Amino acid sequence: MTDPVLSIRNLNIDYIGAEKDFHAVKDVSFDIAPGEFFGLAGESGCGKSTIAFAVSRLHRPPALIRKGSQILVGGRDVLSLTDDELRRFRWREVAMVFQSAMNSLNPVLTIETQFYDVLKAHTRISRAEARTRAAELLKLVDISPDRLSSYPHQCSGGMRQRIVIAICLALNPKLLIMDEPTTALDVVVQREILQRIDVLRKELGFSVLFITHDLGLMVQVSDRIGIMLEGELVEVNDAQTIYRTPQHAYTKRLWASMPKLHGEQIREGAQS
Amino acid sequence: MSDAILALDNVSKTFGRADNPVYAARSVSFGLHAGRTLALVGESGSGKTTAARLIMREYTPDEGQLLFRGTPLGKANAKALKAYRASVQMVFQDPFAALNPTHTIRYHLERPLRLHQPKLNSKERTAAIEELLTRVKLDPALLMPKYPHELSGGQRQRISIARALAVNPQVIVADEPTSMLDVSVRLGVLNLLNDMKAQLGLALLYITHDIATARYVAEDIMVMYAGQIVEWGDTESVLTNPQHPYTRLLLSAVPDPDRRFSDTRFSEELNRIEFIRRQSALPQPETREVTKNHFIRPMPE
Amino acid sequence: MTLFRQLLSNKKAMVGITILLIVILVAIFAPFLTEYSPVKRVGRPHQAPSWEHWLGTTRLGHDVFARLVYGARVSLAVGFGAGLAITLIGTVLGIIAGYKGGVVDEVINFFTNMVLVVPNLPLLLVLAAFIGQASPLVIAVILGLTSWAWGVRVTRSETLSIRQRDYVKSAEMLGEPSWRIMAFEIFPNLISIVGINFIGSVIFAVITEATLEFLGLGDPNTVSWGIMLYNAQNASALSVGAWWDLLAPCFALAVLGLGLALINFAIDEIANPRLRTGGMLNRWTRMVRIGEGKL
Amino acid sequence: MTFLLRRLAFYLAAFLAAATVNFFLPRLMPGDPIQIMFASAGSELSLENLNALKLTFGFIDAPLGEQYLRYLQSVFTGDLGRSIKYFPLPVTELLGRALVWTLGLVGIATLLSFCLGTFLGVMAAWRRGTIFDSIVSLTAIFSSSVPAVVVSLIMLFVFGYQLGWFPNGYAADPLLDPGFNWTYISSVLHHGTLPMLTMVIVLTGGFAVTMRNNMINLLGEDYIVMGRAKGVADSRVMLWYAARNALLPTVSSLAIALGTVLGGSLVTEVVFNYPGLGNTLYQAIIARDYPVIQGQLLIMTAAMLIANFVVDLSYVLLDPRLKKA
Amino acid sequence: QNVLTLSSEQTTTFVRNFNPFGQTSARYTTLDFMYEPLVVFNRLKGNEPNFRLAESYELADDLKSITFVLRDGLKWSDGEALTADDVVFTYDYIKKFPALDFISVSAQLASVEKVDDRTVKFTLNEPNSLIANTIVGMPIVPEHIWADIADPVTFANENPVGSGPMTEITRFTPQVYEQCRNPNYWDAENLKVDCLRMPQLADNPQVLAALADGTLDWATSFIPDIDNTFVAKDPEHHKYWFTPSSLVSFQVSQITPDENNRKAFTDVNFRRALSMLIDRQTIVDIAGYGYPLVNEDPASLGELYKAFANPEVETQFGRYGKFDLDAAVALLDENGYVDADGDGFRDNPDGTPIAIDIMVPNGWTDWIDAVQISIESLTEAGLNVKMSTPEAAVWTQNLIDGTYSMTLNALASAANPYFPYIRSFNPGDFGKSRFTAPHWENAEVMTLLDQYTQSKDPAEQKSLMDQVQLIVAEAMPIIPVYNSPSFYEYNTSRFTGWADAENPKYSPVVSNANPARLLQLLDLDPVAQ
Ligand SMILES: Nc1ncnc2c1ncn2[C@@H]1O[C@H](COP(=O)(O)OP(=O)(O)OP(=O)(O)O)[C@@H](O)[C@H]1O
Ligand SMILES: Nc1ncnc2c1ncn2[C@@H]1O[C@H](COP(=O)(O)OP(=O)(O)OP(=O)(O)O)[C@@H](O)[C@H]1O
Ligand SMILES: [Mg+2]
Ligand SMILES: [Mg+2]
Repeated sequence: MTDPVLSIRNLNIDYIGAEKDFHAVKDVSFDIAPGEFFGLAGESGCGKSTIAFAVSRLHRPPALIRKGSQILVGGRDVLSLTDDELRRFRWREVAMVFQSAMNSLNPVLTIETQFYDVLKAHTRISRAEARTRAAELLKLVDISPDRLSSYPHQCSGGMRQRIVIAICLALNPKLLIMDEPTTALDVVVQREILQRIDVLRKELGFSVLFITHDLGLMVQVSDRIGIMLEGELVEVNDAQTIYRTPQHAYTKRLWASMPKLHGEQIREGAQS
Repeated sequence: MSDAILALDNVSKTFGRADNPVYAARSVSFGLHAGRTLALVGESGSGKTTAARLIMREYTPDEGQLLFRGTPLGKANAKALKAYRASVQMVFQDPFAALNPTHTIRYHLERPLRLHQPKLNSKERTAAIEELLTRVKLDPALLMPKYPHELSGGQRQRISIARALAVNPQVIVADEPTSMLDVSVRLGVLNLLNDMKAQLGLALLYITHDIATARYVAEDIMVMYAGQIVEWGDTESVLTNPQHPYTRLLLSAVPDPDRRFSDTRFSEELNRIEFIRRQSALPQPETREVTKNHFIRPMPE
Repeated sequence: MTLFRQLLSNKKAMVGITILLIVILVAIFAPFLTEYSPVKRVGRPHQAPSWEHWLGTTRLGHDVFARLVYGARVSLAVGFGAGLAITLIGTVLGIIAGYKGGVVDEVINFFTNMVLVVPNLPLLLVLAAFIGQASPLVIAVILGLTSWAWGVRVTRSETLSIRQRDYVKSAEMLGEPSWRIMAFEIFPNLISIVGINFIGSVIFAVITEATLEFLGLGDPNTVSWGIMLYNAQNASALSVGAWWDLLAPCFALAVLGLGLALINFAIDEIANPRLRTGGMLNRWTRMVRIGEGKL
Repeated sequence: MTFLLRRLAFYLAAFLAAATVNFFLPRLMPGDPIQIMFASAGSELSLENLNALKLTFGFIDAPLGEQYLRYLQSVFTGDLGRSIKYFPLPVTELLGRALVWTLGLVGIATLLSFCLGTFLGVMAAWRRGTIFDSIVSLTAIFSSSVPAVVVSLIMLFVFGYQLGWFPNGYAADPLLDPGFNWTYISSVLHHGTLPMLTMVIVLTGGFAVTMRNNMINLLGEDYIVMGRAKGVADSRVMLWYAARNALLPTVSSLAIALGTVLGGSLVTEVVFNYPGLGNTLYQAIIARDYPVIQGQLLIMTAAMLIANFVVDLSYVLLDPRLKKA
Repeated sequence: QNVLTLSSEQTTTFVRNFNPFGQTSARYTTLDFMYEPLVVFNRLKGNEPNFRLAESYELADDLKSITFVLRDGLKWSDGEALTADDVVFTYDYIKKFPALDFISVSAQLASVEKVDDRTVKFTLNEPNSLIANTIVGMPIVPEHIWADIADPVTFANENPVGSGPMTEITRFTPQVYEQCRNPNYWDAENLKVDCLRMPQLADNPQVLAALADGTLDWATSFIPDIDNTFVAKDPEHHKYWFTPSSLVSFQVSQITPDENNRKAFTDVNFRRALSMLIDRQTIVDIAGYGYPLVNEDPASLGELYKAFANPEVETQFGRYGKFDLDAAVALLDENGYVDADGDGFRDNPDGTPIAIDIMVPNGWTDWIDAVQISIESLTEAGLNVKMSTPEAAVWTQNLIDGTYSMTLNALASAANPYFPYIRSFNPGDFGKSRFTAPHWENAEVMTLLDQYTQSKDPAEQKSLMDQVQLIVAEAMPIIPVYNSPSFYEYNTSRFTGWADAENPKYSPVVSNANPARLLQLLDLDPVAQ
């Protein structure tokens, strides 16, 4: 097995409160192999986004990554990067699609500028070159290059989502984090986008950290899955294994409360 | 559909300006029957919520009418309208937004009782509130003095249901009632709705884009696309034997852990979406019965 | 009530409330704080601060401290009176406009915008001049009648968003009368906005009253901070070196303004959790410094 | 475009309404303007002479409706009558002279304090919770809550009287000939410093608080986090992702803030005896120079309307979402 | 070329208006300096005439006409001759445009005729021994300029052609203007000042600042604590001299609408008590910074008209003009003004309540201070008194109509006590002028005043005036408080020859209400630099 793209060890993250701290992530460890599609599932508030933010070190006070935590990306210790290294590290190594794509594009800048911002921050590139590159990237996600001069509000939700993905791919990152990227979309568009990611992943070879609470979707798309409960990672395993033979009681309960579309309907699920 | 408590009869609703109309409902007809659940599924923006609002009389139909117990509601008098209000209630999608953060749970349940059963004295009213809370499987003593933010999402949604029940309705419209809830509590709320339907003989309209849950709660299902109901009928029949191209597309897009993702069939389906979009704008042919209690409105060729 | 409890646990609010309370107490217990009458000559003109006259005397020989403590009554009364009127009008119109919509909204909105574009202080100045001998009551009334527009605007826009909430819809569906929806469903959710509007209006009223009086449009019979400023200015207090005459009311106004502004800022923080900084940031900084962790 | 047209229509209506109020205001108030004029002048004019004078000042004894129409006509032709106190100076010219000073003072002060306040607000929000933030917020709260009167009086006391660094009034040394020479300009600057400083102190706090709060509200937005995640330089995220968006609500409130600015400038001008519009209004009120008062209110309203329109325009320019709509 | 810097007018901007008829709008250096009077009467020297454009005048024995003779060789500043025609033209002109007649002189004249090129005869409607004082107040304008002016009321006269010493405008900006020598001035040899410079100064503090730093040579401005703020800056050159001028007095309306107040106000004993309750010295010291002159004369003439005073007044009624709280209380008690209804305030003898509202115009702060000080002693004596401060216009109207209860009022100083008396008590002016605010009528006083104007004999005049004083002092319709000062500050470092307390040759006040300022200008000599 090759070295993992992402390796998290003993990750502890607190939200510091006025009197008491809130332990949002408790001693989480897992790896993501190159080219792997890793799913992270769990109820809302269990700390999924907190982990995702930590990987790019995007947290703001009062979040605190406790000492002893370790995050390695491509073997590099993310937690010991200086500000400038960190800036260069972001996006080049780890790119991220946020919870709702509707809001992750700056409303007052054109799509082109938002591409240019990334490219200029990390490479020496002229405006014209950036434009060409942006057009190429847009083509990857099936959007006409005319859109470059549009503002975000002029694009539909699905389009924006794809634009964000295109921006993510601008620097060929090793890892793409997708934090519930499709919650606001309907199933058809969601399916379309995930399918495209899957294809691109195979083409370009990046790994994906996919966060969702839609378990069905997760099992369907992921190679491996981690299940989280109240800040702890309770079970990590191969997608099919975890689906067919769940080990942890919580995982079992999750499956039990998921109505099925085909075949045998579940009987009286778990009551809350 | 003579025994329908509530029915939409050929209702249309268009938004926007004349040069750029949005057809939110196009000749929509369906009926809600006592003790049965009707699921309404479809992509976002297809007009599901519009249908619910038409029922709640938040919108007035451009065409067609709303039938309550067989009589058109268009020109109904105030008394009939009040009766209608008391008979049709709604459960909202966002359990937090549905409850006023400044009032206690008790207040939320007390108001409908005061309005619709003004004769109750305060003791009777308290008893009624307790009964409602017990019915939605919550502990009255614990919850009555609490404020919404002190409750979990599932609990809040139960309060919404209790409030809807407080006026003794015959019809409940639930617009994506569980989409904001966690997976593990989702089922509890669905079960509760099912119980209420069975115990109280309610007619339930269940709006969702999660077809799996629709299958779980509904006897009948309608698939909506671009303001039109394109396929409807017995749930099992529609889901196992989808006829309309859009229904098929929808079904194949639903995440299903039993099917592998790299299934290429979906890509082919996807290619049809453009076609469907184009076709749906054309004048529509007549409906066709597929099997008993399973209809589609076929695409124009 | 919760708002109040939250206020008590906010440091800025505590300082603000303390200042306000002190001013209120001073106003109430004015006769016990000074032996002098605020309208009688009790010393020679422009005596510097001394043991006998803590803040010196005015040109007329009135005790500055006595006038200051009695003057607090007027400032507070006008501030809170006019603030109440401004808030009341603003809130009622704002909720009605936002909730009713349609023509009612158009009309209210038109007037609101109009009042907003007419410069307020110059208009007040002209009104006060035309009315003449504007007593604090008159000032409070014209303030109330001309300064509600801002309140309408914020209340309206907030109402517009609350109106869309499902709980308002469900109240409508239950058949609640619209006045009840406005009063019991919408209004309680506006408390913090109304609170900010109220305190803001009080600040505005206190400042404006003092300004109008300073400009000589007040009633000279009044004992108030604005009149004190006016008298001091007229007595050329600065050029004859009687700084206490002018600076005493200046500082009183500044302190009251600060107290109210702190309360306002705190309400803002309470209403909008994102703005809260509180103790957690201090703790956070400390923990980072001792190496407990990092971002 | 429709957005701007609608606003334009509103401004026209608002202006008409303001003009109407302006017309009726002095007519509803007690006292005869001419009488007042000469009462304060202490002269002993006979009634007949008074009436003759009244006519020359344009106080016509026509029915109210006719007076109103004539008034509107003259307003829209830009004729605001003649000042009584500074007879026979046309009101427009009198106000024109004052306007220069006010525009200079208010314009520069507003611009300065807007930039400074916005900058401080942005920095404070960005360094949320630091000592810098606490200092900025507290100072801002304080400065925005202290009346302009108090600030100007204290400035006058400290810098004008105690330290004697700046003159106590007026816009320039009256003995100098106005002109584009250094002596005159330095005199203008010297005289303008205190009023300017006062206004900047009074205004900056408000802008800073608004901007800080807007920024903080925005900092949690996904597009800002994404800006940071993209590895874009911090300064660019702060300015182009956060501040640029936070500016939008600030700009829309700027127009309303202008009312406060005008009020603040009025007081400041009076205290420092600065010959601007505010002081002119104040003098006119004291002398009951009705034509000037009326013209002044009208001009101030018009200025507010124009400012609002400019703000609307810039809002449309700043917010691409409004461009198409 | 020497320049005298003066400030006679406080304004925020200068407007180029030198219309001598424009009382409120013309620059204050227009009268006297540009348009020389026929005669300047010196009030400080018993109205001694200083002949200017006129070399003499002659009052007819029947007092029904007066003839002025102009000097020989008078010229307008543009070189045209100044003749009797110009005088006649001026009077015709103000008849044609009544708005120009700011001193209401036309009404008193039957006709104005040219006798010869240098002589003009004014025929009067009524005999009047004092008419010369009035006539000289009207400026004479050049016919060759003004005849063509269509609307003289609004005419700004930007480039004046005048007869006075300073007619040439050499510089004019809103901030400063300069006015220089008339090249054709008849009395040029007495004129040592070349130019006047008027900087724009907006208020007292600014004038003070300019005075203190030595910029101003001549000013008229209220200055607080003048010895410290001005004189101390340069004791050798910074000087001032305040002379008494207009009378400020308390007045009560004899026709006040409130019936109960009227009962008290029409009782002379009540008025005397009021007068004795006014602490004039404190008012002068505090409200007036010690500058005004206390006026305790029951006949209200005081220091200003000292030359005319009847000593009988002081011996008989003098005590009523002096502050004496105990005596006032005793007088009130004695006359039945006691608290009848137990509310703590004195009532009328018949038990009806008295409630006095002292009305002062809004913003007249020294008066407001004076009233507040008075209220203290009035209240102490048990009277129910408060103050109201309406708009000046409202106040004026109330005074004219007599619909106030009590007020402070001011009456401009004049050359002769006849003027304050006639202005205050003439029933013909009731309802027309605020000076008749008391609405006090006395037929005997009117007859005596009438005879006064018709007498040419100084002895007879004196006896008439003595009688009037006694009647007024006995009735006390007006409660004098003080004579306000005329402010006069000057700087001797650049010019000398100033009038002062040691040499009170005339009133040197530079305000436009004092024609004698012309005399002061002509007496100034530049200090050799
Ligand atoms: N700034 C913050 N301050 C304090 N607590 C926070 C903060 N941000 C998040 N939390 C808490 O941390 C926990 C984990 O939050 P996180 O956003 O990681 O959850 P999540 O699993 O992504 O949930 P979701 O599915 O709703 O996005 C939550 O309980 C949340 O309340
Ligand atoms: N008040 C309205 N004004 C204008 N257009 C509207 C209005 N309400 C709905 N629409 C439009 O009508 C269409 C149907 O909307 P509707 O809310 O019924 O969809 P939906 O199926 O409920 O979608 P979702 O699943 O997102 O809730 C949409 O295109 C929507 O934009
Ligand atoms: Mg999350
Ligand atoms: Mg009594």
